[in-house]
Amino acid sequence: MNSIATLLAITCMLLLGSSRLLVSIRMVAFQGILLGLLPLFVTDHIGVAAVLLMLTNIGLKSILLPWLLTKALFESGTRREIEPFIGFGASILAGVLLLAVSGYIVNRLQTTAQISSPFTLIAGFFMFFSGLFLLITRRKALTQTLGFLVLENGVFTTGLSLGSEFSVFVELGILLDVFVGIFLMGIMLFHIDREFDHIDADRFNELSDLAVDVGDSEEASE
Amino acid sequence: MNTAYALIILPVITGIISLFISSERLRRNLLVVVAFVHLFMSIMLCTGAAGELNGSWIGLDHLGRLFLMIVSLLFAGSAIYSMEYLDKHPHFDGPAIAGLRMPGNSNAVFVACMQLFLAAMSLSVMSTHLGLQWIGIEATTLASTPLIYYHRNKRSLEAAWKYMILCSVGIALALMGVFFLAMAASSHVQQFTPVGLALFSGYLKIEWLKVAFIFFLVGYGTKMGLAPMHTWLPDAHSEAPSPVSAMLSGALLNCAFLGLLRIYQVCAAVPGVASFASELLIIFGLISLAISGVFILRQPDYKRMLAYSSVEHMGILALGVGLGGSAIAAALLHAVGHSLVKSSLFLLSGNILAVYASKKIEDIKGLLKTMPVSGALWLAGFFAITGTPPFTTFTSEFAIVRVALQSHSWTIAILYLLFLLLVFIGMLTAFMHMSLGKKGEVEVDGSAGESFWQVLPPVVFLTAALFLGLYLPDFMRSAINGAAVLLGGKPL
Amino acid sequence: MQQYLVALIIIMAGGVLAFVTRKSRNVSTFLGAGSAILGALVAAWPVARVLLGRADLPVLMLQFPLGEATLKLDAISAFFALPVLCLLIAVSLFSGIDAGHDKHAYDGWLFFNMLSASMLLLLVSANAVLFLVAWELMSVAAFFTIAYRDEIVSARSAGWKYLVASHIGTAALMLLFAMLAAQSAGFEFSQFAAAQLPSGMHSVAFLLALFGFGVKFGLLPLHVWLPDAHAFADAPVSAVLSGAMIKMGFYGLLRILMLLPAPEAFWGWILVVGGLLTGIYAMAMALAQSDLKKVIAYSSIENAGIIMMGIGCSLVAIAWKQPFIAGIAMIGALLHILNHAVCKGLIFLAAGVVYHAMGTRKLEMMGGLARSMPFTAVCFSVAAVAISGLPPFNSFISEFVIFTAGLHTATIKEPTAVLLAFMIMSGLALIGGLAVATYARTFGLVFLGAPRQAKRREISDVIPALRLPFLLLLAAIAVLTLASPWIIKILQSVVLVFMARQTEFTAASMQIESLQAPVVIVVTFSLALIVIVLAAWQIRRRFFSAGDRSDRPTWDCGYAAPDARMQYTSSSFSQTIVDIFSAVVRPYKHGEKVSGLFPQNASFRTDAPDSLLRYLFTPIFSLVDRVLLPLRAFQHGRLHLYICYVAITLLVLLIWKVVVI
Amino acid sequence: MISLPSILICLAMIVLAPLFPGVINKTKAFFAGRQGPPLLQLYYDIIKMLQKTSVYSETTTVVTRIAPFVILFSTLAAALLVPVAFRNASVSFSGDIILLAYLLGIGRFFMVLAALDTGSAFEGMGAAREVLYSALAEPALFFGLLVLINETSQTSISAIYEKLTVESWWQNPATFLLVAASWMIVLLVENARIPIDDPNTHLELTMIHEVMILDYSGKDLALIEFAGAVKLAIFSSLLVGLVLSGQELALPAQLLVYAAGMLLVSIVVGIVESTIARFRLLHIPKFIVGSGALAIIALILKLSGN
Repeated sequence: MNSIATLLAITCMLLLGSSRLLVSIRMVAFQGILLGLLPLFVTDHIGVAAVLLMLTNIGLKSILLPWLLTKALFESGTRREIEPFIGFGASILAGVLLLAVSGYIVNRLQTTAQISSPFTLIAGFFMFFSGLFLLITRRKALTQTLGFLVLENGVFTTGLSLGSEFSVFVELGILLDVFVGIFLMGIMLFHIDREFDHIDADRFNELSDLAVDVGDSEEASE
Repeated sequence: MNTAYALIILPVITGIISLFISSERLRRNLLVVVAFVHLFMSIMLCTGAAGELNGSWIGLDHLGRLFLMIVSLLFAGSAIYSMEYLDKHPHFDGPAIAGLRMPGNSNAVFVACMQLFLAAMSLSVMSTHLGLQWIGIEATTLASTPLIYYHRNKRSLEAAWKYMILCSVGIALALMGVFFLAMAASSHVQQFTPVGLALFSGYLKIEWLKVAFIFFLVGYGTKMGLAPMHTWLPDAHSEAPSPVSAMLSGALLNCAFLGLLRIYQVCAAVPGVASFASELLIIFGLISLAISGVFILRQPDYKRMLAYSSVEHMGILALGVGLGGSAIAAALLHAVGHSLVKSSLFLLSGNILAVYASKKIEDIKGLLKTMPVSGALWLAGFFAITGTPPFTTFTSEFAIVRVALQSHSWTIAILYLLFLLLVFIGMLTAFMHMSLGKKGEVEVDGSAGESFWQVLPPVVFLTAALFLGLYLPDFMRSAINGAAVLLGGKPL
Repeated sequence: MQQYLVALIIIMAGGVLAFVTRKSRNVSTFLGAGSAILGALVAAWPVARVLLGRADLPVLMLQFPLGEATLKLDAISAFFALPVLCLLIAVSLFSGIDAGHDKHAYDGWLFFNMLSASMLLLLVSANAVLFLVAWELMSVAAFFTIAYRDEIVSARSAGWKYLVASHIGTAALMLLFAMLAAQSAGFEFSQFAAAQLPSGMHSVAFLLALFGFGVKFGLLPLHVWLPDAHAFADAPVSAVLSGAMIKMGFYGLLRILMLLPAPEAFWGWILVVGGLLTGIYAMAMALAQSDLKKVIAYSSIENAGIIMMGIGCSLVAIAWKQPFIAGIAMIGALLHILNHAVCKGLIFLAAGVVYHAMGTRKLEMMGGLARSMPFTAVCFSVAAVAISGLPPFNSFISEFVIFTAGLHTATIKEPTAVLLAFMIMSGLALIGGLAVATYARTFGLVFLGAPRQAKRREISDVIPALRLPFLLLLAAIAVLTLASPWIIKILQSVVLVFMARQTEFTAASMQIESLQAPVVIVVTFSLALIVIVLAAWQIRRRFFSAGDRSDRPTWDCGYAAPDARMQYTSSSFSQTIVDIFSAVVRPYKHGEKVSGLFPQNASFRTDAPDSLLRYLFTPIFSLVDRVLLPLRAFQHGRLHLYICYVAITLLVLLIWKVVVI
Repeated sequence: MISLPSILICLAMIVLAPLFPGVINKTKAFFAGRQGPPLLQLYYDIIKMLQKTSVYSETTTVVTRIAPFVILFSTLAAALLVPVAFRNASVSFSGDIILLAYLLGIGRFFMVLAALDTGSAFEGMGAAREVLYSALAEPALFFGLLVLINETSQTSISAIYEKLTVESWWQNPATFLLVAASWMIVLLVENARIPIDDPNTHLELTMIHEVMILDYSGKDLALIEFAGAVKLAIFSSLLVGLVLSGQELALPAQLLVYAAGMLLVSIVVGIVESTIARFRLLHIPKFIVGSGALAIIALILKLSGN
């Protein structure tokens, strides 16, 4: 299962490094599959519920969502992430740094409590961080969606590796929420593309409080 | 018990149904009917007519009661209001929207999402299991995003996108927090509920609990609109249709607040962590107050101003809870008062927007002359929201100052009053400019925004706020005090 | 007590009904004014009984969200109810009748009655929460009465200024009451009195109270809202604001002092010095004003200054264990509160009549009104003489009492005592002298001389019915003058109630009798002066006026064609004095210098905005503005950075709270 | 409280009041080496004017008519409050001097109103100056009073003078000299004498008191002039009471000393008027404030004394 964790980490690295959106989507899809498989390794006893969970997970995260996003991608006609706030090389370096940080954190945590699978936990943290990183540094709304998905995966992985498992009911609910969230984002991508005919999230700044009218100030300073 | 489930299931079903209803009229009536059925049932629940319930999944303690009542009541108000609101096609500001008519189905989406929204909020309020609560709160985000995007224009889309992303990220953090909490809870803990955790507070791992609390604070804090994570709030509240803004500000923020309270409930039970949590809450409360003060001063857009005032009041809530003691009860009372007043203000802003077709404060003059009822309510709402006696907001704010001084933290009290003053001056300037004065050069007919159904909810809410300021009914007193005790505070 | 509450309800209900029926002007006027008068009369009975010590009314409890609230009418409350009721009757009568025949008259009954009712409620509330509720109701109602003519920008900005100022004050009061409540079991005043504050806290409490209430009674520099508010509000409103609402500030201060233990000496000193500065500053400003109602408004501040000096002197005397001085100083202050209320009501109503007749408040445009409106002129002159603290009218008596306190302080062979006496006497003398100048100027320029502008319309005196309220107030002045020895006796009991907690003074130790005798003589002199002068004048008119003629122009040193516009104007009259105070009063001078043998026709006008507003508050506000504006960049609309905020917050918290543990 | 003999003496003082301006003029004439007007000139004027009819300006109102009486009677009432001939004043009580000052004040108030009533530029000018100077002079009077009160710990002017003895002068002469000086200045100010004001200049622009009554004539003018004389007498006898002390003398001796004192004051005023030139208007306020300063110095001396 450590191999899975490693793979997860590598996908994140590639995500950070890749400029082509299609590749990124594929990566995320692949992550979905890995994530679906992960529970089987974490929990020793595999019930029907677990399998069910796994199937839905894979189904949603690695088939449905990627398909939707790809569609949105082609709709918008953008192929690659152009000049992110932090370049790809730098991003990979940052990724390495984040990996180190996650490692450090897990190291500290181990002092307070025994952790079933520290390696996965590291991967989880790393995915979490790199998701945040993508959200912050990438211009395209699509990439942000991906970033969010990675973030969620990270949280999920962390949850798994902390061994904090709730009943299937809750797990399913969480999964559903995430799915619908991403789905909505996908839908909105279409709308964004239609309204703005671009999907550059950083060009959304019509709503801000930079503009101030000086009208009232007279009354105030009277 | 079944009533409780019904509260959640019913809106979901009707919501999905209303997607497929072709008749506009029927759909809206359904909305109102559902709203009132929901209100009726929740009253039954809260008065205990439907029996006490404290399951490990769904339950209703004093906190839940309080917030469920708020949600249900506000929803009923907004539902009534939206009946007419959906009829109007207010031509909105900005060229992007000129001559835009909403596609017919958007109303269906609106109605459906409203009901799903209600369901989600009810879930988040009534779920005792923290994971379940997380699901509920995330669901509220999902259900409300289409509502914010109701107007189908650039601005609303941008607002919706920001809302979606930021809140999702926040919520993800909260989920992280849930996992950490689960980690903190050792195997002794049978049920993953605040009470269950508090029972075994001795066994909780303090380190993990603290980390969990931080994640909850940042996560649910984002959703609740605590500065500096509040940035989505003004956009969403100002772009959403008014009944939705009312719900967002009046009910949704409270749901997120409740999420925070639940973890605080756990922390309060653990000696070392309680002070830690309180400190953080106080800090964030003060930051929110300061930020809102900065942005309310010279704010050109009145809906944004109201949004920032929501940030301010969330700050007050956090501060009150952080101060502990009877301030917790005061904060809860304040939550009620704020919901009533703020929702009515947002509804009124809808009326104004419908008449003046502008969100700019400077475009609006002489409300009292053009639309007497709304204008008067608008001013009354101003005095209520700034905590002027005898409105209930004053009672809570005053009680909070008292507690602050009881714990000899003069700096907190003085800063608190200073920021309130800042907010007051900012809002006063705006509200005076809007309400008083001549009609203004643009000729408008106020009757457009003055229909009975659009004035009724604000009237009711503001009257309630006034009444609560003068007299606190026993069931509310008991609910608030009970909730306060749950959170380790003293009764009012 | 119930009766008192009934009065409140009557007034409030009347206001609401008047608002409901505002479509039909007469009905609403009748309801509003009628209810106000009726309520005042109903409330007068319990007030009188308490004041005369006939009855100790039972307290009344009210259920509040923060515990029970007590309603209690004690001597202090009853005393402060007097100006309110007196003005309420006269003013409602005035504006009721006025609104009857003049459709421009004030008719905002809802807020007028709300203002009155809330003041009466304030007086009986013995609970912090209830007190604040009443206080804010009063402030808000006052705001609406001030901004009643809200289509006028200046009225709006006056309202804005007022509400901001009053809210700042309220913030201080919230802090004060919260502090007291924090130390005691609940929000009841009785509990406050029982509470044990740390010693330093008392002074903090006093200072907070001084600040909070000072905003209302116009303590320098918190008075800045006052001139505009009084100037731009309608005359009846200004009468009530200046006559009654300002006094509520003093009531609050005294009430708080009653809750605290024996005052420190320096509290009194602060009040004395503050009063001195306030009074002199206000008079200097008043002389520079060219707006009739602003002059009167500033004179309100000046009188507040005198009252402050009285109270301050009394506090110092309490600290020095000087029962007699403490007693008479406080009596003088209270008496002055009453006198000023009545005179201010009268003069504001008269000013309102003038304003309505002339259509302007500019002194420069008035003159010679005594011919066209003799009755108003008489009322105004009486009020003017009274307010400037001259015999033979009531305000002189109260000032005389405070003076006496000063004299007696001087007999103490202590440098500090002499200093106190010095401040009080020089202050009263200087303020009095300036007041004489102010009111001589005002009355002279408005009513005397020749009209300064060509008559735009036919100016007529008040209609006969409208004389009634004026006569009422004149009667009140007469009563306050003649009955003052007796009133002083009553006030002594009030003062004893006030000092009951802090001191062990008794009526015996206060020996007020030694004050009464002089007052009797003063009253006699005043009465005699009035009678003799009038008699002599009549005799002269009847028997010795043969051959008198009044058909010649004023002697203008040989100048052939004197003209009304050559008269001394208000600004030129006050210039000599204003120049002395040029340090504080900075009038704007617009206009070009006249030069050359045959100068072109030049224009000149001055106006004096409040210096403290100009040089203190405006800079502060704009500074805050300038500091805060850049911070708005925080909300720049870039989603990435918003997420960054969240991430950073999270990291900071984790590092601060977890890693560093 | 009320003493009949003092009333009689007071009446005498009032009747003789017009004499003192005569004395002043004689003194000035002496210094100018002229013969000067007769001693009783003011009496002649008053009597003559009383027989004449009055002419009022057409702009004037009843204020002009009534003002002379207010001025006269308030001054007379004030006269009842001053100690005469080292005895208690006709009416004496705690704080009587306050009433005295304010009675003069009401008179001044009406004179100013009367001036404004004529609507003339000059009289308004005079009025403006009058109110300013008196507003400044009144505190100076009270400062001196404070010294005396603190010395004698009495609050009625009569009682103060009763306690005030030669010994107290000897104890701290500087103090009392300063007070006397400051009151002297107050006297000059209140009675519109040189160097403050020039009763008989020709240029209305420079006048203060005289210009205010420019439009008065006949009987009214007579009353005002008389009131002016009485006012002078009042202040003189205040000074006399302060400087000389004859409480222990017998009544005739008291009367003699008192009369001498009054004459002396008038002569001093005359000397001042004939030696000092009239100040420029700008300097007058400083001068008056200076008189207050003298009293304050006296006060400080006094306090450092005990």
